[in-house]
Amino acid sequence: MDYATLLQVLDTTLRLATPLLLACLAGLYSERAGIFDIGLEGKMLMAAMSAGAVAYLTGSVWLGLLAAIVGSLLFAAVHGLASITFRGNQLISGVALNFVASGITVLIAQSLFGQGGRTPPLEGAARFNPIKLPLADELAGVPIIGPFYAEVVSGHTFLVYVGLLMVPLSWWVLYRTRFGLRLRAVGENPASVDTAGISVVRLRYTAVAITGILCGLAGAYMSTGLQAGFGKEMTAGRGYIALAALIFAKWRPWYCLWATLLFGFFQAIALRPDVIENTIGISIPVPALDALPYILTVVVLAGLVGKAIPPRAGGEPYVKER
Amino acid sequence: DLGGKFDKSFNEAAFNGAQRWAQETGGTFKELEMQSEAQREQALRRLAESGANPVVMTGFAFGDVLNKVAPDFPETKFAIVDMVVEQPNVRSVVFTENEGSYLVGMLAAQASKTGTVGFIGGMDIPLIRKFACGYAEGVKAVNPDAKIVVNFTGTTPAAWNDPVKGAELAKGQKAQGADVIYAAAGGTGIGVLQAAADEGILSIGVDSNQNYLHPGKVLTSMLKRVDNAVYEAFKEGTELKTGIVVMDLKAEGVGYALDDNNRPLITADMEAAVNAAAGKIKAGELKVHDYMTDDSCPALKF
Amino acid sequence: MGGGRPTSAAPSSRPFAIELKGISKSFGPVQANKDINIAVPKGTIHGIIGENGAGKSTLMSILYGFYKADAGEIFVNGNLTAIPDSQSAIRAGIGMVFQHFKLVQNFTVLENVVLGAEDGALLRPSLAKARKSLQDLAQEYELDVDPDALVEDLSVGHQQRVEILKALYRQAEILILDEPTGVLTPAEADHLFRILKGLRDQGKTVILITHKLREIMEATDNVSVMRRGTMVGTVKTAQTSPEELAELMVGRKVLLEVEKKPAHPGKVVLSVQDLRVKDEIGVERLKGVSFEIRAGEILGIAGVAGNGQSELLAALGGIQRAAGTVTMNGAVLPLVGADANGRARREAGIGHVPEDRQTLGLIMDFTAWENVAFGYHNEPKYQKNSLLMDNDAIRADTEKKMATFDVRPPIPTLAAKNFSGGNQQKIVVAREIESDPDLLLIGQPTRGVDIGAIEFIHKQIVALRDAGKAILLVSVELDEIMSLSDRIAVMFDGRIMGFRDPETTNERELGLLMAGVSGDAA
Amino acid sequence: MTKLPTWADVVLVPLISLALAAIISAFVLLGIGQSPTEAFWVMVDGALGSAYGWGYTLYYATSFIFTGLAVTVAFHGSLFNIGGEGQAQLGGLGVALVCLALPWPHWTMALPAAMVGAALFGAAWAAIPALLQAKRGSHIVITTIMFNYIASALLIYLLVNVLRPAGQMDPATANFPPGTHLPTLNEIPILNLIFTKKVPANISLFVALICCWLVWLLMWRTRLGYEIRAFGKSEKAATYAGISSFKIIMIAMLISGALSGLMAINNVMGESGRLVQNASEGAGFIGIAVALMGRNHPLGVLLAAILFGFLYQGGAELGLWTTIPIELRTVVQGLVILFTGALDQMVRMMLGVFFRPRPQARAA
Ligand SMILES: Nc1ncnc2c1ncn2[C@@H]1O[C@H](COP(=O)(O)OP(=O)(O)OP(=O)(O)O)[C@@H](O)[C@H]1O
Ligand SMILES: Nc1ncnc2c1ncn2[C@@H]1O[C@H](COP(=O)(O)OP(=O)(O)OP(=O)(O)O)[C@@H](O)[C@H]1O
Ligand SMILES: [Mg+2]
Ligand SMILES: [Mg+2]
Repeated sequence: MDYATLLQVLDTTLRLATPLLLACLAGLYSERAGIFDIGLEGKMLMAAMSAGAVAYLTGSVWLGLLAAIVGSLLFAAVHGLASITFRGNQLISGVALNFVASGITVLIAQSLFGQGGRTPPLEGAARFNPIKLPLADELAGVPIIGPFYAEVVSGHTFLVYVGLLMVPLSWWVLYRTRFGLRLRAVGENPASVDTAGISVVRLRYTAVAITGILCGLAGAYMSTGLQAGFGKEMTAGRGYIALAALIFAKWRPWYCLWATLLFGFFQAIALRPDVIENTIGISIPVPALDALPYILTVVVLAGLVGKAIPPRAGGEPYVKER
Repeated sequence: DLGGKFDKSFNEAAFNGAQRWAQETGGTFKELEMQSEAQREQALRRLAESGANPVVMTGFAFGDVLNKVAPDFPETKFAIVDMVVEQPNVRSVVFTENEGSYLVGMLAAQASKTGTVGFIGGMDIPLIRKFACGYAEGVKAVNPDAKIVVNFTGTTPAAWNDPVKGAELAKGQKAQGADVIYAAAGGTGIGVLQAAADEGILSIGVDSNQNYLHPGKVLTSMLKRVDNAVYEAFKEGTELKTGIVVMDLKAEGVGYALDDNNRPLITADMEAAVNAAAGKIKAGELKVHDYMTDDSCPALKF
Repeated sequence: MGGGRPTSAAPSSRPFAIELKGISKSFGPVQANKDINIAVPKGTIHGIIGENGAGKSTLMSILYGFYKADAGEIFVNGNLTAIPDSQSAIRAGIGMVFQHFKLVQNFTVLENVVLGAEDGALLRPSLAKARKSLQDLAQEYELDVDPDALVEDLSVGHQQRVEILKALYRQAEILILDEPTGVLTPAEADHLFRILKGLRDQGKTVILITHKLREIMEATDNVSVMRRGTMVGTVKTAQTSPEELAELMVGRKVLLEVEKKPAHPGKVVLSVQDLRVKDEIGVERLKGVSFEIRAGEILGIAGVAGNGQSELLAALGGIQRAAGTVTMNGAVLPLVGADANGRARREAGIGHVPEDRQTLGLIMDFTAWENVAFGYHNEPKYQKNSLLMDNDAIRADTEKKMATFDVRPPIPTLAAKNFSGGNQQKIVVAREIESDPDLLLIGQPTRGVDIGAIEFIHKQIVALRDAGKAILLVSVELDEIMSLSDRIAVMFDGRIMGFRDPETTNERELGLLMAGVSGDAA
Repeated sequence: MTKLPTWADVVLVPLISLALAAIISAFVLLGIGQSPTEAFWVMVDGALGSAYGWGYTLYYATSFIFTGLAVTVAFHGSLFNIGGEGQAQLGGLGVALVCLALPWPHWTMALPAAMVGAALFGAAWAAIPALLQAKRGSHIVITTIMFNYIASALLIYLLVNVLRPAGQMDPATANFPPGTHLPTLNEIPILNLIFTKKVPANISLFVALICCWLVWLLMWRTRLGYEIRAFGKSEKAATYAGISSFKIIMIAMLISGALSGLMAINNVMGESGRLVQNASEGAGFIGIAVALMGRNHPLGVLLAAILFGFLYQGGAELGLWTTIPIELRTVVQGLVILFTGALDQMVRMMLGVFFRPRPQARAA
């Protein structure tokens, strides 16, 4: 594989890793607070549709982004209601909401645009356009680093950079702020938070809301950054891969970045079987490449890459009085 | 087919044909979209059951199912596009996509500045290789040294509807030097055309006229008049003549699109060269190889 | 430490730190607190005693805002104060150390202390400030712990210190401790009482919940007694006696003597040599235990909770992997591998009443009859044929057992969770005793069980012994050990400190052994 | 919270959950400018209005019984098997291999062999997640989801590269030999008086009914079922009773996988007569809803499967005769799962108000 191809693959990697990263960080907040969320997928889908539809109707991608966050928050609120207020089964709630999202996005898009559940293509200010980072052109001539900066780092859409910035931000929030301390505590032992005079319910709702916002960004990126419009089922299991990445990352922000970049890389090379064939000399069937992230997840879960210990109170509703 | 009615391409063409018939005659038609492979049979039976006649389906994937269903409804006439089904009450419509692709291939080679052009196919099946092969021959006819980069989006019907992958493949092909990319990939093509427009290179649409999607950035579209096939079938109604119908260049079943959107991109020289070739093909002087006849392609290695 | 201040000062002459009026609280059908009134004078140590389930923890949790009372009023320092949540309690100057600690295991001590009492949105300044004041508190009250240690690495005693530090860091003027000594050795308990007295001398108020009359007499100024959700009365410690308190607690004169004839030990039934157990994280919980039990004798194991008794029962019951040699009726029992399980032990003739009936001994969602078959579901008498179980036979058997053991209500189809604690215990005991084991392992047989049931269960145990069976009895209640056992072994820190004859030993001697101080084992 | 009487818990709660799901669905329809009443009648008429409709409803219900039972068995062992979809796909592979292996002379011989193939392949696909759960504590929910994706990739590879006959364009196996054709309801004497036209519901329906009965026997009449339920209620207590957690996790998941796999005799062998891509069409996921609705009891599963068969067939009819997109049925399914499985507590709380015992006068 020559350097240019490598850069091309890495460029794709970053693009494809971004929705995973945003969703993975979204899951991080929820699960760190003790609420399992299988419904990342559904929230992303809802957000992608809302963003695509509103951006098209208003011509403003920013309003689209807002709509994405609202749509995703709506689902987050139902999940919160089911798992925090009514102490229901968090897994089931997540699965159910994924079903609902999968159907309702098509229903809404179809009733708005009549294009088979797709939103019309977005143009100009209705979508996020690539941003050229400062000095990209000037540095392009510098050997090795220059092309890397110009091709891989520069030239992505706004939300890619937001995703990358969310990593240090999340680390800082989690480990350097009062809110982060409480969030981590409520996922480990909600009773400790409760007896310290902090409302478990409020804290968990806050976490679930942050999850909603980040899923909103992830979904908006899908339809207004990565693509120009919403298409049926366009998240294609990314919510689940993000969950797997979260486990891989052992619920830590920086590891989330590496894990999602790794999964993004797998998706990128799955798009380029020719590159793989040229590099390693054997042709790997495309379905095998497609399945690679999932196989990797199982390997990770099997503990072959070190045991991942989830937040201790994860998945359990907080019940004081039986 | 699974790409969906609004793929702006194959299925949309079929739908437009039906609609044209409905508008002209005031007739009504039922349309059904497949969600999965397993539904095809139920959908066909249900339509035939409800008294619909004729029943028109687009896509080779119906072939097997139709073979089963057609005998159960001898009174109903069926038409299938892109597949040959030998039943007494079935009309099979096939197109010479190789010829249309040859023409757009010539345009691509003439428009290309880098000498490298791309092809992005949907599902990797002989039918799509037929597109690719005709395209390659057209390209080579203009520029024997041209490089042709070929990718397929997948091996399942999902490949017809994966714009993300289409866009990424287009970007990858651009990195390999391609500056004109032909997308024969149903709904996936939307992503290809979008990416090409974003990256500032040219693209070629397929089936329907897709020039309008990105005016000035789509070089042309290879037209496959599925709409005509559907329209004809509906028009004939219950009197539908069965057997195999070949829609070739001569019958205006295939062609290339020229309209205001791409007018500035096609020079008079280009147009003249292509029209000359088209004339030869119609006259039988020029034979474009059909991949499906021998599963091989002289101009391209898969 | 300054000299203790005189306890004779009349409480009524000073304002009350806490006054509860008419507090009631129900959990579903269980009324845990009924119209409770209590007043705690400022600057005193106030004891609360009562049997298991009397409602002590519930009452204190209401005071701390953890539960909401159904009715009643709370006065703090004479002011009517609404305490809807713990935040309000903390603001009112109340701190609580729960029976089950509320610490985040994988946080450091510092993080646990700061949690909920941060100074601002950023963490670092808070942590720095807390580090400083922890140092001060440690000096003032003999409460040193490493601020950077992870809580999960600390001993229970140290974890308790963290809980106390948490309260003090929040400037609690009123400190509630719920059964703080249940998990402590006598020496640690003494240390704790010194700390509490120190706090009192600083003018703080302490509420201390305990079962142990000795501790009440030693450490408190006043004591309130609860029984079955009601407040029976409050007395000055100096003016009461353990006997009087016991009578208030239970509602009648307590007679914990068990009538039993002298034992006639026969052949050795169980022989344990150098038994060792490690827990999941590799800590050795049982460090080489050896003993024998003969037919027709009860061996009682005394000790502070958490010194290896549970692991001993679990290892013998086949629930826990162990190393060493155990022979039962001459045959060696496997201690690891697939054959070391509860079913194999039952087949070897070992019955097992586990310490924790709710999580081990019963399936709470199963019916009584399903629970009667639990562990014995492979018995031939419960099978219809080689494929199907004979549910009718199990139900019939259950009715019989319920009658013999006076389980109320005698309804085999009632779910286990719908029986009261005492009756749940009776179901387990009935199942294990009626299976006619050669050896009965029985842990905390009367925990949470009322007096009538205690007497009944004790009688059954003695009857089983008289029928020539061997019994291993584990209990934290020294009285129970003393009155039931034919021989007593005292455990401390995973070892047996010594064997004693109940006829010739006394609580003092056993207490020393339980604290690890001993003549013959050290 | 007030405890409800058993009958209310078993009958009233699911019914009210269902009603809530229906109400919300109606609002969704109103929201997208469609008529809920029209949708309802199209669904009822298309799914239940004719023997033809019933033929489809029962066909789908058959699949859902299998997957619903699969979820049920695992659920009793407190294992949340979301992998029914992948297991059903593999079951299809098993059926296809068996059916294509021999020129079967008659379905009575092919069916048992295909059932073995389906069950074995389905169970095998459940075995690895089960093993990982039992040995390493890897969360079965995530592993089974992953195995769904892996199954789909594996099947695509096999259908495209291995099992596809030369010259065929769509990824599918060859047609099974005629001797593997299972009698459909219109081909069974007596029943053919009702089902006069060709319907897809076939003899597998009766296999499914027998499986209901067998699962009931297993769970409530055998030692194994007793152990699975005990383990599911309390893993700790189960070890006390000498029930091996490894054994139970493995067996429960293998049975569950086998039941999911068995579904393939209905759709692959009974209906399409060849293995196509994504033959299970989400039935594995619907099994979750069916089991939840059916309160994890075979009888409940049977009723819920018929309900979902109705929803599925009715949904298909919506796609045919109205402009309501077929995705409505995904929404309805999701809502049913949400209300029965996750918001059941809310329904109970609502009902609790009516069942609250009268407050007794307390002596002051
Ligand atoms: N969270 C709860 N939910 C339901 N019931 C509870 C809860 N907590 C306590 N109870 C019940 O309330 C009653 C009183 O319990 P509480 O814990 O106050 O007793 P206690 O006096 O502290 O007993 P112990 O000495 O065993 O700690 C018991 O019957 C108990 O089962
Ligand atoms: N569904 C029910 N059906 C019948 N009785 C019930 C049901 N639920 C609870 N009970 C009864 O309510 C009472 C509540 O239990 P609780 O723990 O308060 O009993 P208790 O007085 O502490 O008895 P014990 O001293 O034996 O523990 C029990 O007598 C129990 O049998
Ligand atoms: Mg208590
Ligand atoms: Mg009780």
